[in-house]
Amino acid sequence: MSIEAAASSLVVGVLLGGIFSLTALGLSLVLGVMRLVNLAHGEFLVLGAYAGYYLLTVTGIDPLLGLPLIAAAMGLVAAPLYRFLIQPLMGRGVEAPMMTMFGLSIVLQNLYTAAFSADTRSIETGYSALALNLGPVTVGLVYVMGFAISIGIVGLIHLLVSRTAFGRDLRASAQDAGAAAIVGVNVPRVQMLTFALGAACAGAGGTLSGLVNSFTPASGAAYLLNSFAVVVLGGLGSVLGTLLAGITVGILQSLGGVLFGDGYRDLVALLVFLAVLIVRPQGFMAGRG
Amino acid sequence: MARQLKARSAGFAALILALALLGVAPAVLREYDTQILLRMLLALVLAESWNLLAGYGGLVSLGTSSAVGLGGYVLVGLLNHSILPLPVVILAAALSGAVLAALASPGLLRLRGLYFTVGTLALAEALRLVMINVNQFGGATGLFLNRDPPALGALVWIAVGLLLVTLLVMEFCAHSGVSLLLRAVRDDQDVAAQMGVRPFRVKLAAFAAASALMAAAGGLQALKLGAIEPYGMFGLRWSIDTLAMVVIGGLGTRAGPVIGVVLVMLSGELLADYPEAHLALTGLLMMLAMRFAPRGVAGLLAVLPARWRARTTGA
Amino acid sequence: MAPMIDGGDQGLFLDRPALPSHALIDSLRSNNSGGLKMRRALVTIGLLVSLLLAAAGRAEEIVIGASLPLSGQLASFGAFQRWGYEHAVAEVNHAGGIAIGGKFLPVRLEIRDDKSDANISAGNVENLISRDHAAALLGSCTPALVSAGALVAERHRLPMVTGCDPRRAFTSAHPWKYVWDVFFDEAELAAAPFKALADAHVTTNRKVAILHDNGPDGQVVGGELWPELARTYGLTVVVSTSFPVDNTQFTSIIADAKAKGAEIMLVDAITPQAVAIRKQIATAGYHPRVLVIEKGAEPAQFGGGLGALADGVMVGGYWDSSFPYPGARDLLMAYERETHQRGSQHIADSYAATKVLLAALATAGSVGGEAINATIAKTNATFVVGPVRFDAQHFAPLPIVEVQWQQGRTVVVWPAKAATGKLLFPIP
Amino acid sequence: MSANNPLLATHNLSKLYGGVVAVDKLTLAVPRGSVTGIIGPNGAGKSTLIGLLSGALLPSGGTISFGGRDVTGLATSERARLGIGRTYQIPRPFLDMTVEENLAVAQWACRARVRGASARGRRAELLRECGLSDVATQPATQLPLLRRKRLEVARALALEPQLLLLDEVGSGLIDAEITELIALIRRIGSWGVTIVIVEHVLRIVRECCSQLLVLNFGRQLAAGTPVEILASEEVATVYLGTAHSQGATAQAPNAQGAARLANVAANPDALANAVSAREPLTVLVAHRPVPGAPAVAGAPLLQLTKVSASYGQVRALRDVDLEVHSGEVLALLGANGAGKTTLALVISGSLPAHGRVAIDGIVVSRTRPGGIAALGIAHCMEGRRIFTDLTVEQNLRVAARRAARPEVAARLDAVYTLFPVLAGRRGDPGAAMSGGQQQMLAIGRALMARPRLVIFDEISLGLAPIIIDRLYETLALLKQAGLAMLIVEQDVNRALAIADRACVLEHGALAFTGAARAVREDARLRRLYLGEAD
Repeated sequence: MSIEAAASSLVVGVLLGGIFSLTALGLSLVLGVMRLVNLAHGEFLVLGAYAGYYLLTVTGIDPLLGLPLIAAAMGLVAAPLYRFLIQPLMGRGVEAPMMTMFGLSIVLQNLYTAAFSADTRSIETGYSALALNLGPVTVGLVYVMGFAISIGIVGLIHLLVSRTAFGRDLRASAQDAGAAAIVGVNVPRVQMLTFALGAACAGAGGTLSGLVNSFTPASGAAYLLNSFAVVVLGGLGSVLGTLLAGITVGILQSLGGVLFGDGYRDLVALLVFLAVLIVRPQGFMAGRG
Repeated sequence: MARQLKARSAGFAALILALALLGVAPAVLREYDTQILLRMLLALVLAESWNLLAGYGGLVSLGTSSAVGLGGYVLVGLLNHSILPLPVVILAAALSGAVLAALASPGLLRLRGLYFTVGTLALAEALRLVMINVNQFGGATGLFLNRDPPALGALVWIAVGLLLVTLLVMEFCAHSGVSLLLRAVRDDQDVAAQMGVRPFRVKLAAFAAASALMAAAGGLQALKLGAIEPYGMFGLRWSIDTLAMVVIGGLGTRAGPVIGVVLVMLSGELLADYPEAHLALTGLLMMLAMRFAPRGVAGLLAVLPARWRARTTGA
Repeated sequence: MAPMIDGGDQGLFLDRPALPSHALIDSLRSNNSGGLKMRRALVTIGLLVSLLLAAAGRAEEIVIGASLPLSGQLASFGAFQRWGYEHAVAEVNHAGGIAIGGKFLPVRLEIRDDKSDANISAGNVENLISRDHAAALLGSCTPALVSAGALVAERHRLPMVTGCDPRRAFTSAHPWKYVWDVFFDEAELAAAPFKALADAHVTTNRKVAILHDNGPDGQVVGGELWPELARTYGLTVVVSTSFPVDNTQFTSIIADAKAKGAEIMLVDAITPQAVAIRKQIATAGYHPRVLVIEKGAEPAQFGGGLGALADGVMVGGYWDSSFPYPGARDLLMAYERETHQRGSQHIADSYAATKVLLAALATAGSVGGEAINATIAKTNATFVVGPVRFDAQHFAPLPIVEVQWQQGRTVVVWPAKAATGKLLFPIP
Repeated sequence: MSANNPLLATHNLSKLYGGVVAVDKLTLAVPRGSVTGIIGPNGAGKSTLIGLLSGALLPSGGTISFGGRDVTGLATSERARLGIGRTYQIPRPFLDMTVEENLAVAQWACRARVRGASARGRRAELLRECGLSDVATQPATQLPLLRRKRLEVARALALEPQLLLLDEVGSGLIDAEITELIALIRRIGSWGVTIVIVEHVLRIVRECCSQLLVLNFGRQLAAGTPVEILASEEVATVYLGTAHSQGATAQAPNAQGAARLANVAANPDALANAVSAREPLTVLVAHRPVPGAPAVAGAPLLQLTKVSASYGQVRALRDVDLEVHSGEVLALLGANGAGKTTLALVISGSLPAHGRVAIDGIVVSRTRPGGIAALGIAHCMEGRRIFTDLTVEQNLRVAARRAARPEVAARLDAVYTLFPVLAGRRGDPGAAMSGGQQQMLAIGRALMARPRLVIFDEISLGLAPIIIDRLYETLALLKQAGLAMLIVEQDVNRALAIADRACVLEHGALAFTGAARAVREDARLRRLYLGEAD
């Protein structure tokens, strides 16, 4: 494996890592604020990909321009879904909401197969095959755009969480829901909005993933595990932590690809995830609990 | 206590009778029904052992497929490359499941709740990717059994034998002291430790026993197919179907797995032409169970007669 | 005074350690009457299974069963095969059905989706035999799925004719007695691109990169045959790697091939991966002069998915409507008329396999498995894919041609006598 | 209290949570067969000590030896097998089992020592001893509180322990129940089991313990026989707060209160602090109901009629009537577990309750906590509960709901002048603050909502006396600015010094109420806290 080859695939790793941080952000927020494992997160990403695909094929709007539309639509769908499906279960321990999301992921996966057929799809735009030569490294234009947009959105969310009133309410509810309620924060509403925000991020992340590689109704499981690797590495609910972790996972994957062959990319990310999960078993739950 | 003992021995008798009935079935039933029966028996073994793990031990695992896949590969590998008789090979497949559980336990069993669940999912996916990538195990081509699989009737008898072992293990784990330790660790691990229970060992015992039974079932599935490959044997479908059946049937109840298997398999056959609809229905049933019947159909069956009697007698 | 609230739920602010999170499990109350419920449930199993499904009445018709990948990653192949099977059966029924015991019976085709999963393929064939009482079977697509279903047919001693499973992958799976395969030979397929390039006297830097999936045919073509052929044709293999059948990211391998300046790239992958590879070659700014993608580049979805990017990609073919065989052009015309989509060679091998099976049924004049099997063995006729004669290993080879995508269509570029267009070199 | 070979001995045992020292270099010895009581004010480290001894918590330093063997690092399950049993402050039975099965768990876990038939016999015996024979086959969840506590004891005994750790077994029980409990403890003692009792109900300690240890701030304050300890001045001050021991009742509260205010007046910088602080207070304290909110003319600011609530299995409040008028300061007193915190939670809306809770005459029993905060009732919670992830300023801003930007800025300045130390640490995260600073931040946060009434819940918990003095000076200023206050306080003297009226809770019911001065004189107060032997 020559130097240029290794360099280009590492750069691709970083760029993909940027997108991973956006796809994982939704899972991190929901886990951080509500201790809810959204096992349907993978299916939200796949829905984002299909949204981008059909937006382009039906209306011709470029997926990148359509991102805000997709994100908003996903948020609007997610809020009532949370309100009626998950909120009543929130008081009953951890298993009930988790299993419900698991059931939801099965239902969604099969709705996609029925609605969009099982064919492999990828979002094809004019620029999706263009390459950028930056010295020895050549990288797909669509990776760079995906990276830039992801970093932009993650930055926006970071500002929202750290600077705005809603951000304060969100972090207060995450850290001590009881005290936040007493101080006047409408905690159930904050949780619903956080879930919607997470779904919106998943929508945008899904569209970008659909742009950079192909997807099928069954891609949700792989996306979920990838997002989990990022969340566990990056720490619960911390936006910047998720960004750094996303890029790290991207680099690890391309390293795996370079050293062992592309077949081992996902395997490397999984093994890292298992290692971190086992080394810091209570690390994250207690860290924020 | 005597009354309970009598009830249990009657239970055993009925159990043996029912299993004998199932064993004889292939001779009586048409081939298609026997195939359904075999699939149900395998699914029941998986559901019972998962119920032991999650229902009684509180270890909600999404890693069923790793044990099933490993059992399948060990069985086919041994049958192809050794002269060991079938029963010994099935036992070896079961042991491989227990060994997998033991190897994974130092890491996984320290995790609690959600993190254990996600840990098992990641382990199953990692194992699947290894089996796909490593060509020594046949890579994506998989392995072919070098002999014709035994006749359907023989397979049913083996499955009945495996189910008997599973039910005995469950009966032991649900009614003896072991069940106390299991339920103590499930309800409140810290207090259990305070009572002298060693949580890690109890969880390891349940995890190893369940994985062994699942691996044996995986071996039987491989024996039935004659040809195995990683996508099928290590597919996530095993974990999802097993979990769905037990949750719909009744997590942590004795009758849950049986009811769940019958319900999901029957609806599967009725909706054979619309596979997506069947899976979506299973997912929906799971969500409804979680929301309205945490004890599943078994829980409802236990409660309904009482509630119905209450309503009719105006109590 | 209102009754005391049953303080079941804890207030929000207890400072003692939170109760364990297994509240769902807390709400479980297993009681000791489990043994009793257990007995009742087991008895119901015995009843239910026997009542299960009233045996489907044996209507007066011949049932042909087939399990095909209508969903999942092999869906593109499955769709064409289904059309091929249905078209052949429709033709026979239109002509009055098949004479069995003096009576003309219609043929009913029963197709089940195996979702590109070998386990389900085996299960489907079991159901087709025992529930739908199929008299004979047609195969699935790609070696893994075909083998799974064929093993079940073999065990039930029911004849099955299949395509979509190259010789070595087919014969190495099992010494077949009831399963017959009409497809090409990997050795010929592997050699075709080399011969085509040699005949076109193409000059390249003779550096070859080989990428193949680790499926049964990928291992044979990409893992064994291509490296040998490269040596015999004096080409140096600079990159040779395999990847899992469902891999999606190929940036590292492609970057390596580009860095080593391979001008010839040989790929063996199914359609989704073929599309991803071609796209990632473009986004890596890599311009090989020759790009051969076996198996995955053949169906119309490849061209449809990539548009102009597909141009110049070569793929081995075993049929084209321009072939001088009876009904070849009409078959393609029928397909495009009915589906308004571009045809694929998979409509031909599936159609031919069905015709072979139905012809054997007609000559055997009976639905007995052994009789049909014996007549299939004696098949020796020309079908839409050319002459079909089964050898001792139950395999009927189809001739190989090299096809190339040009302006969104596939054109035969080799051998010269069958060519319908000129080889486009180097690829744009 | 030296004994030749104590069953249990600790040497310089300590436990730190971040900056907070829970147990500080504790050395104690528990002779074999003795019954040792451990008492001390809330937050003195009693529960932490039990956690360290039972193995649930790993010590930060020092050693623990049991029967001559070092068990400092030993896992909980191994200590249990050695013979250390414990009960939990809030009972934690195995919910999905019957009472008898709960006991069987310990027997099965330590199978080595107990055989089948004799195990069943032993269980029956233990159940009879603990008065649980009639509920043996009932699921544990259906037991009321006392029986759950008995189950905890029975379950620990099933281990055949040499040492039994009882963690506040008496809290929340009524007198009759306590008498039964004392009899049970005495019987267990007679079997030769060494017992360590951590307790607030001093009657249990007085009647059961052979030796007594008083903890304060994680350190050993005093040790000796119950009679010596309960009579000593030192212990009384720790319990009843500064200068409220037997001899000092003569001093008039006003004099005491006046002395403090005089100190404020005399001390120049305190005076400056006091004068300059008064102006901005008007920004932080509202007098009239929020404009537009419904109000019944003449109705008290806050009125509770026949309010009852329960909390887990504990019947925490029974038919409590309470009123707080605008600008009035009410002290809420009572022993630990009397229901003070529960009452605060009911008022601030985070705990459902029966009966009528009205603000300005309008019933609010069903309103969400946020809604009640909007009506001008702020709750400075027990344990401070500040948001450690947020900075000091962010903590304050969260509480300023729906206030216009200039209004928020004004309130911020007012809080920073009230607590200058917070101004310096504006950007620091909450986690990096000391206990006292966190308490100031919690009070500041409560004031940011410009409340009319603030519930101060145990603000002196675990703080050094000089810091508590400064906090109460601030409260005095807030009182002068017209803020109504409900002070829930362990330190009786401080609360009564600033309060207009006081009411005393006992076992969830209103024991007696009256003007602050009258309540101070009332002999019942001392009995309530120190519990004379009757």
